[in-house]
Amino acid sequence: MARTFSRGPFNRWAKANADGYHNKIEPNMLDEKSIARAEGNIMNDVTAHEYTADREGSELFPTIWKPYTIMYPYERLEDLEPWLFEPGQYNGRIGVVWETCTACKLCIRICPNDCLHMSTKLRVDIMDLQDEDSEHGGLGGDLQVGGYAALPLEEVLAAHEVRNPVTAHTAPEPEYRFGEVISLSGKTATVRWNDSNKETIEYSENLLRGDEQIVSGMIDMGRCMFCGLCMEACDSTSFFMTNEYDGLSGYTREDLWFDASRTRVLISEQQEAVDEELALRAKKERAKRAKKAEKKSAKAKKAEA
Amino acid sequence: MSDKATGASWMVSADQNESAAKAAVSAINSHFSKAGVVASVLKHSSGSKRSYVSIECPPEHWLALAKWLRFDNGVNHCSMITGIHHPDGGADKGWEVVAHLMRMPVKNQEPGVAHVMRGGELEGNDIPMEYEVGIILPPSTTPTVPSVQSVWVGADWNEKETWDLVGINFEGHKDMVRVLNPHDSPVGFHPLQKQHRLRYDGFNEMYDDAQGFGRKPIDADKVK
Amino acid sequence: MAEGFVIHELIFDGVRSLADAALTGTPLESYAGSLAVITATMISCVAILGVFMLSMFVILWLERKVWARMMDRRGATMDWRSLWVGEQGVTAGEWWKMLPFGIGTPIGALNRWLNKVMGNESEHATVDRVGNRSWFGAWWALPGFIQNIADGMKFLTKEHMVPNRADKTIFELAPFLIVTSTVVIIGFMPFSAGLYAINPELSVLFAFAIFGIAPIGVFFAGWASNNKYTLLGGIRSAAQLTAYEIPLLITVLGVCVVTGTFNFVELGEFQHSSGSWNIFLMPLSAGLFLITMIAEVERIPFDMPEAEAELVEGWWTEYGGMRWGLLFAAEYMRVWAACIMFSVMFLGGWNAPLAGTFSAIPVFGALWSMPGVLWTLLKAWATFLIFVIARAALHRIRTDQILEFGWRYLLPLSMFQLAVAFVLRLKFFNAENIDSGAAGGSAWDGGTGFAWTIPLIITLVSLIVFTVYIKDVDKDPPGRPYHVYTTEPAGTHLAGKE
Amino acid sequence: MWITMGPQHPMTHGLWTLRVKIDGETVVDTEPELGYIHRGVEKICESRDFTQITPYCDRLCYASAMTWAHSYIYAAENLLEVEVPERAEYIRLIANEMQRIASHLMWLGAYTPDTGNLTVFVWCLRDREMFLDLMQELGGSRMHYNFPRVGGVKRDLPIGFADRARAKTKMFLERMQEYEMLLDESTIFLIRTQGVGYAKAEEMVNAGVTGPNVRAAGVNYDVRWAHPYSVYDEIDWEPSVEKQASIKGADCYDRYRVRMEEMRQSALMILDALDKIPGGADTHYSPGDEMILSKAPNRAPEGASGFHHFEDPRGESMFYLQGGGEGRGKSPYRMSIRSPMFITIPFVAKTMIGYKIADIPAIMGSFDPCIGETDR
Repeated sequence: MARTFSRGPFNRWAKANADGYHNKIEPNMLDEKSIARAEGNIMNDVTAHEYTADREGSELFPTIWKPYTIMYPYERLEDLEPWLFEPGQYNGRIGVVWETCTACKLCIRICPNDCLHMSTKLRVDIMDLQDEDSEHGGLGGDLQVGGYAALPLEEVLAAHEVRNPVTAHTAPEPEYRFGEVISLSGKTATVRWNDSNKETIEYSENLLRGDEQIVSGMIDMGRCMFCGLCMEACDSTSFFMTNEYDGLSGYTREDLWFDASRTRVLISEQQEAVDEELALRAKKERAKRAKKAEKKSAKAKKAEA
Repeated sequence: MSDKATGASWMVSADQNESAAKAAVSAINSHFSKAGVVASVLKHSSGSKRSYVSIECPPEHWLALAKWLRFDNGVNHCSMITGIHHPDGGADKGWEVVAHLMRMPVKNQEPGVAHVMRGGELEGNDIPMEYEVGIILPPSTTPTVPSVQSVWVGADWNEKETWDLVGINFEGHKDMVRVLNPHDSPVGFHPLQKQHRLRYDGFNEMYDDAQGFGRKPIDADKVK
Repeated sequence: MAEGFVIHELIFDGVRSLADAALTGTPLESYAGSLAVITATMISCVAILGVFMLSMFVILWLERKVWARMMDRRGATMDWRSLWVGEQGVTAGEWWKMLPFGIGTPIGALNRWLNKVMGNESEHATVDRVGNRSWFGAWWALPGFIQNIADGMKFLTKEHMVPNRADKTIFELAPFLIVTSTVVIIGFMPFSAGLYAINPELSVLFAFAIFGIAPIGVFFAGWASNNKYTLLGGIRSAAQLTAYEIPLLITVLGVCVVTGTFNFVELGEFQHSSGSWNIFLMPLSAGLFLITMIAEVERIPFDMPEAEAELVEGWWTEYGGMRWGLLFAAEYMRVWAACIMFSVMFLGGWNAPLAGTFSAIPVFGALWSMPGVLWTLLKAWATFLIFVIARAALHRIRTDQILEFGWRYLLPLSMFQLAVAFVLRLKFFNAENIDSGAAGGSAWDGGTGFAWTIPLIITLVSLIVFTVYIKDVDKDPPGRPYHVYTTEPAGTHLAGKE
Repeated sequence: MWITMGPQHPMTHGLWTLRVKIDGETVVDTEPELGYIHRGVEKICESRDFTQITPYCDRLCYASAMTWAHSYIYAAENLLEVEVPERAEYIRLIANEMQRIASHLMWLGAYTPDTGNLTVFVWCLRDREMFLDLMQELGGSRMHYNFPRVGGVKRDLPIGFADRARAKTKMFLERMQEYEMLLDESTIFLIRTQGVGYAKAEEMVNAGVTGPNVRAAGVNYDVRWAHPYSVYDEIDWEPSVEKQASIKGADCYDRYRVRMEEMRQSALMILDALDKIPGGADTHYSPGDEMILSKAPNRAPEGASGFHHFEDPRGESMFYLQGGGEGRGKSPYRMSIRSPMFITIPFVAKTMIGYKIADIPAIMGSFDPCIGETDR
């Protein structure tokens, strides 16, 4: 049968059909590295592979190219192209630093197919959990009437010193005793404790400020489409899309409801993000206190005048 | 961007586009002004801000206008025909049919020749142009417009889809069938009408009914 | 050449002497001869089947590897190492300890040694962590080799389903018809001058007669599955196999004419004693044989009966489990039988090339004159690579095109080749120079003393013609070939009313 | 005899049914059935605001998510009257052309198994992976990127993106010649694709078929120059066109050739845009910077409407948006999608009449069907 196409050198199509329209522009290589890559000269060097589409040689037969197939899960793409999997750039498993979440629920509002759900709980502000001598220590804000107060339970705290959260299989015991602040009078505060519903009078310096803070976010991974809008909506740095893309499967839909424990990003892993966030909050708090102080001074001046 | 061989620009320039739109509008107005057809030049409000022809057409003249556009004005491509339901649009606007047409300088080619058009060199009816035809229908349970299936073959399945989803009848359309909805959908069920809410609207997937058993679309028994 | 050890004779003599020793003086004495023949035949059948099956695993492995490599990917990843390397260093369990009487102890020792020499250290941290079972291992460990065994296990464990309203009897019969007719061919395959099950005088005719039974089974399968796709596939395969049986048989006839025998063993021996392989005498015939064989075994580009693009899996569609596995095995057995036939009929079979020259070299010569069965297998495996390359490089031909190609091109060419064979045998064959010594004869010297005169001329001429045809270019393409378009509108088409 | 190809069939490239009436091996009548994966995207988007719609538009077509999201975004910008910074336009152009290459590679990889060869399939997916990786750097996901935003893009070109993009694009330009060696040189591929599936340019345009399928028939009509919408007028490129083979129109081989030519043009566009991008391809502006994202209103007044013709890898796609929906205009009152394949598939089904059964996949595949966008 008739041969419709001429044969020629390697890019014979470009040469044989250069009829003034097709393929006038030969692919022109700009930099040497690309030329070498495209022509495959460096493929024999097993250390020079960059992309998944590369072919690889081997030490035994350097001239025989093997295809570079990544044998997941024994090999992973992160090893080859790590720049693809930076957390925050890659839309992976949703991870939240619950410690710094302010429950503004912007992420819930932006989620296209509402798969985010949150519930709040009484907690001690993380700023107060810092040591006094640390950078942002004790900036958690002071007690307010109608607000909540927390009394640290020393023995539980001591037990938590030795508790290993990674290996522990039981939920931690409550570390604080929460109650509503009825009235504040100088050094003391009247608190109605939630557990016993009795009112006692405590010294303010023993008390920490309690907040109604977000603790549990249920995320229906079965509905999540990993669009990353929640990550962008979060105006603090608490909401991440981590770079984990496996372990997101389950046998039932309930398996795909990720609660806080499965979406938690440990502070130790995201330390700098958390520090950033804490610095942000500390700045706000300092500004607030400075304003209050100057207001007070202004009031004092007015009193003098 | 211009052709390396001839130096002519590949792109249709804004002036060509503007003049072609003006010409098309004046032609339409001169032909159909008595029939109540109002054509005007509008501009895309972003990007390269090109002009397009926007036409307001009463439904009874739609077929005549379509034939004239197709056979006298070279509008050879029916891009999209869609319908909109305006339940609270007032006394005279219950439904709306929007047709997007395009004029393409496309000719049948003899074999072995590539017809390379350079946009900068096109003139007259060869200049590509976008048409947007809006047809306002009064409120009714059976909104009806004439079908242009006979004018553009491409309008066939567009009208099928519009009837299937919005429920606008195209009279004169042959073998009108459901294309996207199941064939056994209840008669008169057209999901894009506004009385149909989204399925599971206000339904808390996560806590009320996990596996989705026992869910009923809240518009199960609602038809037009 | 003198075959080193004639296994067939060994078996027969051994069994005969055993039978005589055992049966002398018993009432069965007069039957000793026939009993010995029966027993020896069964023994050699088992031996041949073993050689055939074991060597067939190699072609499955070759196909996986070479095909995948041409597609620029890794092939099957199940490795010998899968037996002992598991994730996190945990192996599949020390299964050898379950074996009774501690006979598994050496396996455990072997396992530990292999783990030591072929462990899973890797430059990737993650790979090192989990223990990369997909690692290819050392090249000599035949990576991916036991994938076929694993697949066979999978087929065995799958449920066997017969479609509702299918003709159950025929549906069950078809695979076994295909498989048995294929296995019988093996009996006629000589792996060497002395290694065959039976060697009738007309073994070529027998083999190809049985080769033609399988299409009937294919058509049975297509019809009995009660499925439109399988029906179409059965019809297609009936048409295709018929269209390609005839050129195949005529080609084989040409070979038999040149060699003057219908017997495989004599075919192989002749190519040595006459001094030239048949592929140099009849290159066109070799090409025709390969093409028609690819069509016979329904591989790409001629796998139209199970064209998975339009007919889901053709006549295989309804089969599952081990029935499908049997069909699969039968397909590859036919391929393997075709490869062995090619090596015996065209590549000199078990005869070492240039035996006279190379065997004289002291050490290398001993290696060169290794047992003929190895030469046969090497040549057959090399032949199979052609099948694999064709599968990787070519597309599927359409129905009308495949039939047109068969009837319009292959049949006349095979007829022409038959005429050429007659001319060769009658005019240029010099029977005096037949010599079955170590150096072979020179029956094709065409009067000159040089042994390869005729084969050289024919090969060169064929190469030149082939090159000219390949390089032939017409700059302005004429009308494109193979228009198939019925101008009748739908419904008014009259060929075959429904 | 009627045989039902689909909804689960190797030919369908998706989830639809082609009922074929055959007469021996000849196709006598065809009848397509669509709607198997109709998700009702238009209805869903009537209750989503303009930012939330973008990921849904990604999922319209699993083979070319980027172009569909951009198609919506341009229409939304017409509706909301947003100006886009030029650097964002360049980034969009690069992303769109990469998606075009990836989509055409997906097409070629799906087309060669239709004609019986698996090698090109694996090669195509191998090289498609390069561009999926590049777009993953931009969008963060491998297939559904959610990259464009109303008024710009989500993220600037990452550090080192330009070098990787150049190297991969050039590697791809070289490897395209391997495909052409394997396909254009294969007589079997030629006789399978040549002379089947004729379609004329004017018939196709009248029937609503656009894009490469029309350009294969000898007309280089392209929305990118007919209604310029991005910075295509500043990039060096040539609209691809293929000389049609017969007076009966363009056949499958022409459609194959024109897509190969489009891939080459797109690759050259990427290289050119990386050189011409304002601000330089190696600088990285933080997300939300006015260089890549301009302020956009999130509400559209009632009665306002915007539409935009867009050159999808499969033809001319279009979004028609009408403002004033739920939430006082936060969401469109009506979003209507023009899918090129929805109009093309019935045309192709009629094109197949008269050919053999084995031609059905060859013809259907050559028009590059994508059912995700067809059924919406």
